Amino acid sequence: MHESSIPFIYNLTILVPVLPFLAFALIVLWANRNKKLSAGLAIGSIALSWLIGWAIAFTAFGAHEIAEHPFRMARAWLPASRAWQAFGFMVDPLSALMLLMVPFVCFLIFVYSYGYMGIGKPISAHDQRGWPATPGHVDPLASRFFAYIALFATGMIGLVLADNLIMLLIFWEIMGLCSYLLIGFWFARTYDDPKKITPKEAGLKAFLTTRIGDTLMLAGILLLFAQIGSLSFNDIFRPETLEHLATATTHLPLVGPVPWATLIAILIFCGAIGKSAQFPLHVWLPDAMEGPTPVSALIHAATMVSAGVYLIIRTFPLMAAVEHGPALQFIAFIGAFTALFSATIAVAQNDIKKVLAYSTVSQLGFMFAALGIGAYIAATFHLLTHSFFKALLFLGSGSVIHGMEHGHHEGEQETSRRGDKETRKQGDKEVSGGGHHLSTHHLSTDLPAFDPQDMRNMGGLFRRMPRTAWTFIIGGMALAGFPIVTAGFWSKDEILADAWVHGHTVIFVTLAVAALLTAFYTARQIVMTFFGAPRTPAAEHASEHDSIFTWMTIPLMALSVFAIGFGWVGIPTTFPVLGQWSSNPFHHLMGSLAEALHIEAAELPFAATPLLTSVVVALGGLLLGWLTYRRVAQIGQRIGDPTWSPLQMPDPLARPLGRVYTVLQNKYYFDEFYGRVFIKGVQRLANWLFHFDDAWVIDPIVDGVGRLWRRLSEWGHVFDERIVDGIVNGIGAVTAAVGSALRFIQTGRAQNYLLVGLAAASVLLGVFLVLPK
Amino acid sequence: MVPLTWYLVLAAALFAIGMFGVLARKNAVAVLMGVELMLNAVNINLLAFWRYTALGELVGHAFAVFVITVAAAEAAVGVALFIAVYRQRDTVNVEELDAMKG
Amino acid sequence: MEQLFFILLALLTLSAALMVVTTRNLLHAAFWLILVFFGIAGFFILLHAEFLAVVQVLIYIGAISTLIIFAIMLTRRIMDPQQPRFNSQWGLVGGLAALLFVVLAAVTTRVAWPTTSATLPAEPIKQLGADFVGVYAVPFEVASVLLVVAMIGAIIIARERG
Amino acid sequence: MEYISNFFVNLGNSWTSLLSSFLPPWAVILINFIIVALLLVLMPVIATMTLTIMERKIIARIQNRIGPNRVGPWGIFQAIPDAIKLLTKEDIVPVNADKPLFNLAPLLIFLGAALLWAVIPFGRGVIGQDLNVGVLYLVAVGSISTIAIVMAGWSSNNKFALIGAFRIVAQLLSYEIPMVLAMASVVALVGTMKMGEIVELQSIPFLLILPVAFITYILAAAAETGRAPFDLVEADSEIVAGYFIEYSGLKFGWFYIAEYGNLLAVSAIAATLFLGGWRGPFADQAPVLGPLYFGIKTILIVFLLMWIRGTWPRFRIDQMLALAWKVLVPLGLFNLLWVATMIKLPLPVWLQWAFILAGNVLALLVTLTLMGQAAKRYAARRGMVGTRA
Repeated sequence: MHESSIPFIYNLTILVPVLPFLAFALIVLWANRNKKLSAGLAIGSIALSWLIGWAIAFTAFGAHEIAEHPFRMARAWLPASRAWQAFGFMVDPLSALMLLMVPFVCFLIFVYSYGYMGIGKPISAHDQRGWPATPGHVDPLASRFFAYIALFATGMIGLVLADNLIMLLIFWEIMGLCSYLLIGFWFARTYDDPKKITPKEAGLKAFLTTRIGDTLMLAGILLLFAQIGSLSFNDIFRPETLEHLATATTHLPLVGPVPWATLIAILIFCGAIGKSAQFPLHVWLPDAMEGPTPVSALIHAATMVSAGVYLIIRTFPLMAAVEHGPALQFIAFIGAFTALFSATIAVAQNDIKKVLAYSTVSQLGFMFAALGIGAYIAATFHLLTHSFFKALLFLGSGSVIHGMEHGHHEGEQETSRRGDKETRKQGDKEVSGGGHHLSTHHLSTDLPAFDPQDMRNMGGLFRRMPRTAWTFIIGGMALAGFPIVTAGFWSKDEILADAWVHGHTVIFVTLAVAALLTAFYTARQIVMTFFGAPRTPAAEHASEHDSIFTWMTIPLMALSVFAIGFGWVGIPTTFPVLGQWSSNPFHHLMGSLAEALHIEAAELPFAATPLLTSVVVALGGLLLGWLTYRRVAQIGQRIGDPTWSPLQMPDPLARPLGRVYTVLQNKYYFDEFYGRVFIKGVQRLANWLFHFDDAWVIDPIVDGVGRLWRRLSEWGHVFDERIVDGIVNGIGAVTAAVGSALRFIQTGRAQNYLLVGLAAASVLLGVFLVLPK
Repeated sequence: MVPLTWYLVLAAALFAIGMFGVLARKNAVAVLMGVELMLNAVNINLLAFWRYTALGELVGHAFAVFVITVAAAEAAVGVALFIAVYRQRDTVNVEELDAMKG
Repeated sequence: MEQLFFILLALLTLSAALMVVTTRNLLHAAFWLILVFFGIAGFFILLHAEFLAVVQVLIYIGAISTLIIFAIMLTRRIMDPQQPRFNSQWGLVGGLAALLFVVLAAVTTRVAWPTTSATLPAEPIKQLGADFVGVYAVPFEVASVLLVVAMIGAIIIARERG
Repeated sequence: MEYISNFFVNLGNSWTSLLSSFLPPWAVILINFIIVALLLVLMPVIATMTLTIMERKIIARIQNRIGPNRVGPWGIFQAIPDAIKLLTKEDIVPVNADKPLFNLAPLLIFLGAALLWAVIPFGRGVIGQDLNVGVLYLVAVGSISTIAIVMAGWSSNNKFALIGAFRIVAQLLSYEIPMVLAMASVVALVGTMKMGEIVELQSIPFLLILPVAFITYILAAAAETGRAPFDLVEADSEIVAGYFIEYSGLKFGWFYIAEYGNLLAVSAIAATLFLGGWRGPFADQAPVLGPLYFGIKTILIVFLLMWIRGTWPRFRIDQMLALAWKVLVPLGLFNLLWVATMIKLPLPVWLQWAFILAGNVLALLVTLTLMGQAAKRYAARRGMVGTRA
């Protein structure tokens, strides 16, 4: 691209990540006292970023040569051996597509957060820092929240714009930090159930788990740097570099010779496993639900987890450097396995956010599987569509939870208004204890605490919260892949088609089953949440009429538009009937990038089998789910029965699946397994080492050494007094004598010193004159 | 026309005299005067060399200006130091200023 | 004519310089020093460096000498004319200084210095001014910083604390 | 007629050719040098003879007196008996004086006053030596009188003399800076330090372009010459004439002459730098008019300085230094920067000059406003007359 033909808007690229960072800095350093101002700063900055980001993205879509010649702005800043790492940003079709999604979704999430954090509401006197606020009150740390999410947005935007792996890693780690801070945002929160993980622990868990992947990824990056001496994408993706990496091998113990490309690719993919919560590092993500709901949306939809997928898409040429090599197979295996594996877990979860969390893990698995089989464009497409509808679902679930909390609050007040002591006691029992904000007279004894996130406590919310319900259902349909209309259908279908056409039957079947399960648990979730009769007073009193819901539902509506409409940019031209109106711009755009990077990504011929499969699994799964949970939904609230709780209600799947259900409900006991094997193991090792140290080895040695030394020192004392002292004194005396002898030189008079200097200079000059040249 | 060596010998003489002043006088102010003499000797050399060997460019001029600048700074700081020392020790006799004596 | 003038001026300057380092009365030494400065300004004129001659008068006589005289006046209580002029090492120093002069003179007279055929620049001052903001911009700025630092430092050092 | 119209230059030329007819060239140069030197040395003397009577008359007028009125018509020959009186007075040297310096000081101060005239153009071609560092030369020579005064103050072995010397060092060094800045803005404007060329290039008097520089220069000049209101150096009521308290007779006369010589010299410099020197109507056609115009302008400045002396009370030392460092130096710096910036603008010359004038006027207004406010605050703090309660 010639210098002069670069559109001006590209020069603003730097602003897109910097603006949220500025907001972060301003909030932290200056605006944090004023919650409204902080929120305004964050939202304003991200809105600007969004506008600039879209301007850049649409400019890029219009210019096809950008795939061949990405726009780069770089400044050398970090010297590393002979090369300088550039502080650089880049715009190419992939970055542009991500720019289309990331700042926009971030913006919507920020707006949503404005409502979610209750900005503009009064501060409650009972609220503690680090606890969720009482409904109808502002969170005491709302400013901090906006600072964190602004920094988070910086991380993600910077990541998608980074033009080298170092920059990418920096922003990657910024996000890691922010996810830690945000998951543990309600750091003071504790639960009655000691088994339940607290936000603080969840944050730590997320941080440490992803760290495993990050460390391996760093190792991969360092190996890459050692091999080719540069980390710029521009340099890495040169065909000759990739060729070199694919052919040069290293000898690994046990494995034998391995091409560098494979090793590096797998190591980098490990980073993605951690960040995108793939098996076996998936355990942190469901627990990350302890964070505030906008955080869940940020982490699970627009940003952090998709960063892993983005990383693999970005470095795809490296992954595919060895044709059908073990790296891709590994990715495909991990992805497909995770997709199925976590879909099964999702089926048995009752927490509305946990279902979505596992669903996210599963969908990310879809994307990895697609990448593993070479469906580069399909994976990107699914990444984007998934971001929209999963953000929608998370934000919707947040809205539901808020509605439930409001309802709980209302119900409580109504109960106390009744004034009947007896009823009140019952009411107490029924609803008390769940709210952390609950005051002293609500003490729960025999029933578990009320959980506004538990789907069993909901039901019938459709009438109470129509806006949330409609948008949530749209998101759910997109997730399930409801045919033709929704975005999820098109992207998922493309992955399946790709797997089918290229003959990856195992992957195809696995993903199809996972898709079926996806539709099933989506139906389950929607039915249990929105249909039927309310099962608790909280659900009965839930509402979305508070002013904060205005802030919260508008982003939902905006996102639901995209959850449907975004799929239409990727309708294959070969699709029957619809294909003739579609130009498939998405494929066109990513295809140009793939071409520039020499990735094979031709448009697929139409195949009926995958289409039929995806229609069948989507509709079938939804139907099955509805049929199974229809009856559960009908069970209404039993007012006046103190012993009844919807939590006692058995799941319809529990009996037919038997033990399997329990296993699923306990997430295959992975947490326990890790706890036993790794954590307990480490603890036991540490304990043993402690004992080893204390009782058997070190202490006796220390004692023995001590005794020996005592003896030695008694002897040494004598030696000291006689000989050492004599020597020391002797040396002292000699030094003093020499010192006083030499003392007269040190007159302290500058002129004497100068004289010496003059004499020396004269002598030197004389020597210089006398000596032959 | 005066030969260049005349200037050089003159400057050498001035330099030697100034150095004598620096090394032999007791009063600090006199020492400072000796330093000024030495700096002036240098300036004579600089300009003489400019005049006789490098007339085209003004290196000698520039250097002499810098020397004068440094001399001014040195005199200012030096005099300030003398006054401070005088206030403290009631003397500016450099022989008595031997706090560094070993 | 010019040589005669040079010799007279040199005699005047050198004898004044000798007076500077030998006079018992410091204030007289300072005024002898002024005479030396005038002599040197004269040499500068002989060397066709009028600008520096004037600068010499302005800075050395106008500023530095004034400062020195000030210092002498401010410390005049110890200016006892009965005190010895020199420290104990003066004999040695005198010998060495004479030796240094001889050596330097011997060196400088033996070297065949290259000569230039260039003519005097038409506008030396203009060129010097341009050089100071061109070729010598950095040294010039450093010198100005030095002056500022020296000024502030001198004020702080000499200020009466109270 | 032709001869008359450029009289001074033609006179010089005929004199030179006359001498050349019977003397070798070096002798001609030598004789001419001596004559010019004598003329220049005479300038302070002439100044003293004329300006004393003028000053006494003007001050008397301001103070509502008559002034000298005995010798000659309206007393204009008063200077002659005064001179005779000085010459016949006893020459006293204090016992503990530093004799060589005591005797040298009056000569030196007179030398300083006389040397100034070497570069002042009286008319086109009527100039001692048009040095290419003329303006700088003026400043440099000015510093000689500092030395002379210190010498006088010190050698007199009198505490009033010493205090006077101390004061004058502070005063002269302080006011040298605004004076140099004012001169430098003129130099920056014309791009040369030759006095002759400055006049040649002064198509309109620089007073009309650089009023701030002119005012600064006049104030600094008054201070440099130690005249009221900056006469702390001699402040009769405080230190009884300061540095020349011990001088009498002819030696005192030298100081006297130097003072008036300096007064005339700074006025001549001001006339040269700011009033167009010898330029005037028809001066180009008849250069003989040049010295006349020059003289008139110089006398006007002298009158201005006398007027200031006659009407302003004396400053206190801190006020005087504050005026230099807090008002004149910043103003001068700004002025110099402004001129330097403006002449680099790609504009026609008249527009540049207009901008410079505008900047000057603005700077002057701002300074006066700030000074007025400061004065009001000061007066209010001291509860002085004229402040509103």
